[in-house]
Amino acid sequence: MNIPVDTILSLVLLSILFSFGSSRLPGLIKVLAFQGVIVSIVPLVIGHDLTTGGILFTLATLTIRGIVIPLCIYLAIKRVAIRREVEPIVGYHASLLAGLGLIVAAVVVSHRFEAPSSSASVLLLPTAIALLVAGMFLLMARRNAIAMVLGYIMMENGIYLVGTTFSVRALHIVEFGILLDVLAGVMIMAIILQNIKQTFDDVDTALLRTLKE
Amino acid sequence: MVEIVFLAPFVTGVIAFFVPRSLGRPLLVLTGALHLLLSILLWIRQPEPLFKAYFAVTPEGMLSLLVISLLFFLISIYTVAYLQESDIKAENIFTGSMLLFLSTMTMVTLSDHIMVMWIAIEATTLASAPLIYTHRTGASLEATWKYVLICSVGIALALLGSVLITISMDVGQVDAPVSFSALTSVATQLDPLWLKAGFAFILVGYGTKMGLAPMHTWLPDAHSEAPSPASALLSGVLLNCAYLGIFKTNKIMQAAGLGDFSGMILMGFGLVSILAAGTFILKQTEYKRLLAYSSIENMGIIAFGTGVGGLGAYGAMLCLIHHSLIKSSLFLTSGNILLGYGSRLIDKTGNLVNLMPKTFVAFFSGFAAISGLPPFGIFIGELFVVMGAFKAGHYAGATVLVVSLCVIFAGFANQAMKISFNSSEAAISLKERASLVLPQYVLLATSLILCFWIPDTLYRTIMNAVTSVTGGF
Amino acid sequence: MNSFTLSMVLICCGGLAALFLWRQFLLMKAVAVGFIGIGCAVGLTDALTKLLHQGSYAVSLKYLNLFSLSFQIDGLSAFFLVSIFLVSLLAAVYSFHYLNDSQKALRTAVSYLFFALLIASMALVVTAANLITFMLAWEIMSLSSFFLVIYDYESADNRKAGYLYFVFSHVGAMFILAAFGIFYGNTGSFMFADGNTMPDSAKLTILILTFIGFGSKAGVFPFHVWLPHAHPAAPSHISAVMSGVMIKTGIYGIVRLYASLGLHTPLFGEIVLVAGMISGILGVVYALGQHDIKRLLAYHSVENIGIILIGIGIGMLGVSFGNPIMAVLGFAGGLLHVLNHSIFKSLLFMGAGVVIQKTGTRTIDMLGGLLKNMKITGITFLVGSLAISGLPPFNGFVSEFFIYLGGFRGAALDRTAFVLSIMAIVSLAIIGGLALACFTKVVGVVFQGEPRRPDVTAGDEKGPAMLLPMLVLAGLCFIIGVFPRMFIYLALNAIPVSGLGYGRIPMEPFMQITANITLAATVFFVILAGVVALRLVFYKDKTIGSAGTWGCGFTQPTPKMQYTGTSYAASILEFFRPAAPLEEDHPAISGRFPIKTHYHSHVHDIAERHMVHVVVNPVLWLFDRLRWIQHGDIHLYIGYILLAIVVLLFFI
Amino acid sequence: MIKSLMFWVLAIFLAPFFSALILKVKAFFGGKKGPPLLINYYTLVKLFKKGSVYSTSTTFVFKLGPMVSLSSAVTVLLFLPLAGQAPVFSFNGDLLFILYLLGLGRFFTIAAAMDTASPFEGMGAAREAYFPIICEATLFMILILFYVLTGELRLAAYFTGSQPFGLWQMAGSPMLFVVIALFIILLAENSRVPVDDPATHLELTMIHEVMVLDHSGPDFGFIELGSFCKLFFYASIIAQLIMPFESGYLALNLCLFTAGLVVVYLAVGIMESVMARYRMDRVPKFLLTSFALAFFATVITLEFIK
Repeated sequence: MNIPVDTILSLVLLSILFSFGSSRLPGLIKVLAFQGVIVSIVPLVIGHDLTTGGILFTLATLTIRGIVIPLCIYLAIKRVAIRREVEPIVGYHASLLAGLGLIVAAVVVSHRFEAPSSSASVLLLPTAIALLVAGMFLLMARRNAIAMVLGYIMMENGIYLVGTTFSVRALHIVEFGILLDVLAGVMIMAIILQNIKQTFDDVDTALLRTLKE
Repeated sequence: MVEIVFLAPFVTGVIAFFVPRSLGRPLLVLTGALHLLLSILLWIRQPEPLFKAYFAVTPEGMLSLLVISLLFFLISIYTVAYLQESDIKAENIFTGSMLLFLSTMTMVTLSDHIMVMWIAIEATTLASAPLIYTHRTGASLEATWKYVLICSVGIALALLGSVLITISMDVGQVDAPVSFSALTSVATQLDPLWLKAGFAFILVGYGTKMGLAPMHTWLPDAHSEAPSPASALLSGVLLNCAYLGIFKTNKIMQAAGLGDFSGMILMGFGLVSILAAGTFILKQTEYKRLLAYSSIENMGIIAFGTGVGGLGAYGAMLCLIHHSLIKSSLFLTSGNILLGYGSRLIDKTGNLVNLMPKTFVAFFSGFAAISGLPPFGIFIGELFVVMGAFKAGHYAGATVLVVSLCVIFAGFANQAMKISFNSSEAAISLKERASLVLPQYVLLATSLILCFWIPDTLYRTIMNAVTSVTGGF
Repeated sequence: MNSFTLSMVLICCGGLAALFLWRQFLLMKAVAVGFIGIGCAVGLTDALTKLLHQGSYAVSLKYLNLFSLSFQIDGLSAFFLVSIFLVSLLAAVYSFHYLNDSQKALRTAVSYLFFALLIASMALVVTAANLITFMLAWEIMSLSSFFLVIYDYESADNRKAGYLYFVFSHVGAMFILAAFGIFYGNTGSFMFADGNTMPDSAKLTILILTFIGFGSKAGVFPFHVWLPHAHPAAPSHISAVMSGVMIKTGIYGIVRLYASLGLHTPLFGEIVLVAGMISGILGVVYALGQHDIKRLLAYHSVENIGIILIGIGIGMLGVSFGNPIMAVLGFAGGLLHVLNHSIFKSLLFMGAGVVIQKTGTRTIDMLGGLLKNMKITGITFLVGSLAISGLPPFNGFVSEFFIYLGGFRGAALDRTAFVLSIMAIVSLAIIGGLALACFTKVVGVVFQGEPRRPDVTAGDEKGPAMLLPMLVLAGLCFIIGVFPRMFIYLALNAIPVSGLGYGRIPMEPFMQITANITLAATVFFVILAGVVALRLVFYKDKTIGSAGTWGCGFTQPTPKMQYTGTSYAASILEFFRPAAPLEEDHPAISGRFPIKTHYHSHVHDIAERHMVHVVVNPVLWLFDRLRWIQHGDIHLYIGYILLAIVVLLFFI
Repeated sequence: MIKSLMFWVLAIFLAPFFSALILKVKAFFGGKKGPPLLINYYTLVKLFKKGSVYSTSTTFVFKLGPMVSLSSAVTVLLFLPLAGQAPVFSFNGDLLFILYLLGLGRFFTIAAAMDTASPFEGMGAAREAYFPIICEATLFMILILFYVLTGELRLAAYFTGSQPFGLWQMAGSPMLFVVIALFIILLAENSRVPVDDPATHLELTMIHEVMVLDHSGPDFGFIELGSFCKLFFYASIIAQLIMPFESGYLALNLCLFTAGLVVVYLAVGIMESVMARYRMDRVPKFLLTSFALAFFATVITLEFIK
């Protein structure tokens, strides 16, 4: 039992619930930023490879995940003055219940896999899975395009959690490439968001249902 | 010095963003030619890469690379003519993204490190997104949005899958570079549970990109909204790149003795894709979407063949090559039709045989080729896939395959005949310049020749690629 | 280069040359016809020699570094080659004057290209010795014939016909492909020759699957739906080739598979026999109901395929019940009927082509009295009709005679064979009678009596290139009918390879049969000559008057009052109504001053009806139900991805 | 051989005589004196003396019809054994040839009828094309029976040789059905009452007679002679079935045979006198009964044999 890690991870789980509950975009973004920061410091706390390179990389991650990405999305909102609701398909209370449910489910599922470095923490794998599924949940349950992008970011956080902490042999250059990819992805999504806003002067994806069959 | 092959188009691509169209178009063609030259050199010399940890020259990679550069060269020639006919705002972005797209795809074919492969494939998504949004319409925007989001989500899962595979190394206490080649050699020591999980995620992830149902949903929108040269690239090459990732992972599974598991899953997804394609081909109203769904169908056949293994895998490889050649030619042809009739609806077209005879030849032989009729290569590919399936004893699967092939043919033939022979009042302004039809002819001719004679080196390369998944014919 | 390859090369050259020369219409036609004709002639002589001096000739090319395209000409192949090259040769000659619309020069050139491809691929189909080669040739054959069917794509009917044909041939090919897959899966070899090394269950499955596949090409009921649409659509010389020989490749496939698998269970023979009877009878019944002369002929192809299958089925039963003579009689009859049908059916289609070209209509009931201006066409058509009705002294009778003899042999066997043989014999008799009725209708309505429409008459029958082939074919009908010895010999040479395991067949008894036929025919001719002489004597210096037909007291007869083909066939169709539902559109006359009324009748093909109701609609319905999965909502799409993952995780 | 040829000639010449019997019987039933027994010869001679008038609609087929039908009928007689005497020609399967040769004759009769462009003749032609289909089926059924019994497909084999009675021995009572079936066919094929009434005067109701309306002179003579021969052919088959006796002596056989013939012709005559013609749409049912009889006979017998 590794107190600091588990406290941090439980914070992450909490952030999931917050994100499900929050009805306003700025709040959601703040939650995501917070989540990004925590997720990126986990490796340090678990504390394998405390090399300079590792630390540098962690800082880079922290800046990108915790600051750059949320910031650029926040700016995107500012720029195009989008209405601030996340326009839920599934209501907030239902979402919260679903969040609790999927956390439990994640714990159950994680028991099927015996994690190699479960020495690090028992909560690690469940949290990762929970983040992943929660991200997809946001993607499915929010009509607002920006909320969907945020869901995608949450997924990425989950994967990052799995990656950096489980696999020992992470080459930083490679991970950095991944990070850049994610960043570029979010950038492009932000651009598309602005275009959507200009074209439909709304980011409600209900408008994006013309192409079918 | 392998890396130059994808660095060169990267550089020119970046340049292309900042040059006027007068320079951009020749740059496109020149890069295409240069790339073709480089990859042929690569084929002959088989040099060592600089960063061995990340890149390697594998037979399957070489195959895809050759196909890519041939296609891109021809498509670039067509593109120039196409751009003259149609007006595209911000053409430099289009050209630049084409080149970047090329470079990222080349990177996919050469990458050997799992993560690098992932980076490259994600990069292809980002590079091709602007291509789909070229027309700046609401529909194209929607298509782009779906493309980027769905593919990103899918590929995120692929990333997770790659991570899981590295975990399987940790669990199995294997110490080897995280590259496909290395993993294949030590596959037996990997922990099967995590490996399976990894394969599952990678299949779904790259499968999203490859257009396997039910993750195919972005494909028809993107292909129909993108300008035809881009669609040709997407359908002819991008799907192969995604398939490459699955293929290599499947190699690991085979080596790890989990071939049955992966084969079953591949066959399942293959059949589902074929059925899904059939569903929408039957009553399709737009010809570009029709072609897109037919790509899904062919990807399904390829996945099925790979899952079958043996003769089936060989057939799948043939299908892969020929599908790239033929489908890209079909998309270029659809570009002509769009320029001629000015509508993507099948009902608005008709009497192609008289109005655009040259295009008709390309179109109808393309249709015959894609539906597996000789003398084009997909025929032999499908033949081998079916026979291999029966050889491997997958009677049920093969039956479903054959039946759905019948249905799809019925649907496709109906639409193709409407376009070609139905009476139409449309007035065609387009003049069929050589550069608007020759690329298609060359592609079809290549497929025709490859149906009867495969150069020995090519054959050996295919065999090397397949042998790992081959239980002997 | 052996002469077979030479003929292939010549034929293909003809096709390509046409494409390059299309600007000079006449030259193009001459060159194409010349090359194709010479090629066919070379191939014909080659096949004949190979058939006469038995022995198999094999050649194999390397294919895709790993496989091989191998060809083999044994008795069976040679026999089919004979009819293929013969008919194609004459059809090529015929086409020279038939395709005379210089407005469509390019289209004509293209049609010559595909015509050449069709001939070549047919020849390759019957010589293919392994699965890959066979599929390759088979598909090329379907594709090229498809292009020939939609030669006149301007009319929607022809487009529909082409589509039907395209789909049917592809689906059939898929059945064959599946069967070949099982073949390869069980033997691990692509060669037909290795067929007998697999379990009987697999063999039976293969035989049945291929029977469906080949049957859909040959036009076996109920897979014949495409045939009556496609054959009228194509130009007549193409119809002649398609109906005369192309559909026979299906028969070849059945026999070849039977031979290579060597599975002698009675079941398959029974299936073939029953299928033969059904297509035979229904084919001719539907033919009776047709108003379009080419559709009528097309349905007769279904009927004759039925007769051929009856013959082959009797042969198969003979094999499986260990009765060599019955087997040989059945196979010989069936194979000879393949040749005969290819001769008289192409003759009839050519005749119909001349009629259509000169009168501009295909509707039987609009024609009449053509014999007066079209002597040669009329006489040759009459000969063809007699032959297809199986009447002596023409060739149709010979093959049916052999089949009958085989059938009677079977009637002497025990239960199943006995019952089936009885059915076979009786259905053959019925088919013969119906065919006679049908062709008396065609000859009587089209060529005899008075023109039913003043505007639809034939001025002349110019075009020697069209008349010559018909004369040749008519001559062949007669020669085979009177002197069948040679041709039975050919058929017997084709049999031994069909896996009967009898080795060399003693010729003498069968030659005796042919001698009898010759004898009977000669006797008949002697007596006919006597009667003719008698007639001459009686009419010696007598007054020969001439007047209008006696109207039985009716004073104002008009040509419109003649008996039409529809009414001619009505009573017979009434007898078969359950199998051939008749739909009539005839508003009753009412009121004091009745308006002009009309009568349209259409005989429905139950196979076509049920194909739509049982196969097509359910499939469409099923797939329509599934279309919602792609309904444009991205949230759902992401749901699919999650779903896929979850489902997969269960398999881990 | 020579004897057989003589028999053949005899048959041709006697055929008209027997047909006259029918007329006599009808006259008798009608309480009339009736025409002389040689009436048919007078008619033929008269016809052969005349010239002809041809319709302008007709072609050479019209002239060909009578000749072909006559020669087919005459040729058929060549294969027919008479009074236990071997026929001129006989080979395995000659019965098939015979049936199809009669078919040839029918084809040309129909063609000649269609040649005249007369609606009535077309009507007759349609019927002539329709009814024999069922008759052929019946005949082939009977043929199967005979073949399985004797193992022979030669007409001669059934009625000549030491055992003409063989059929009855082997088949027994079912042979009665065969005889009846054959009789029905005789009526249909030779267009007698109740299938067709040669004496009627309403063209709408005719089959054979209406088809030859336009023929005149020697052509018509040929047709008449041909139909006499045809009738004679069927009649003699039935006659040899009902009189299956083979005494060693030719004269005796001849008498028996003639007696049989007379019986058959009388039966036809009586039939014509006591029955009315069926409505056209009833005829197929009538013919189907013959088929049923033959089928029944065949199956029964073969079941007993096997």
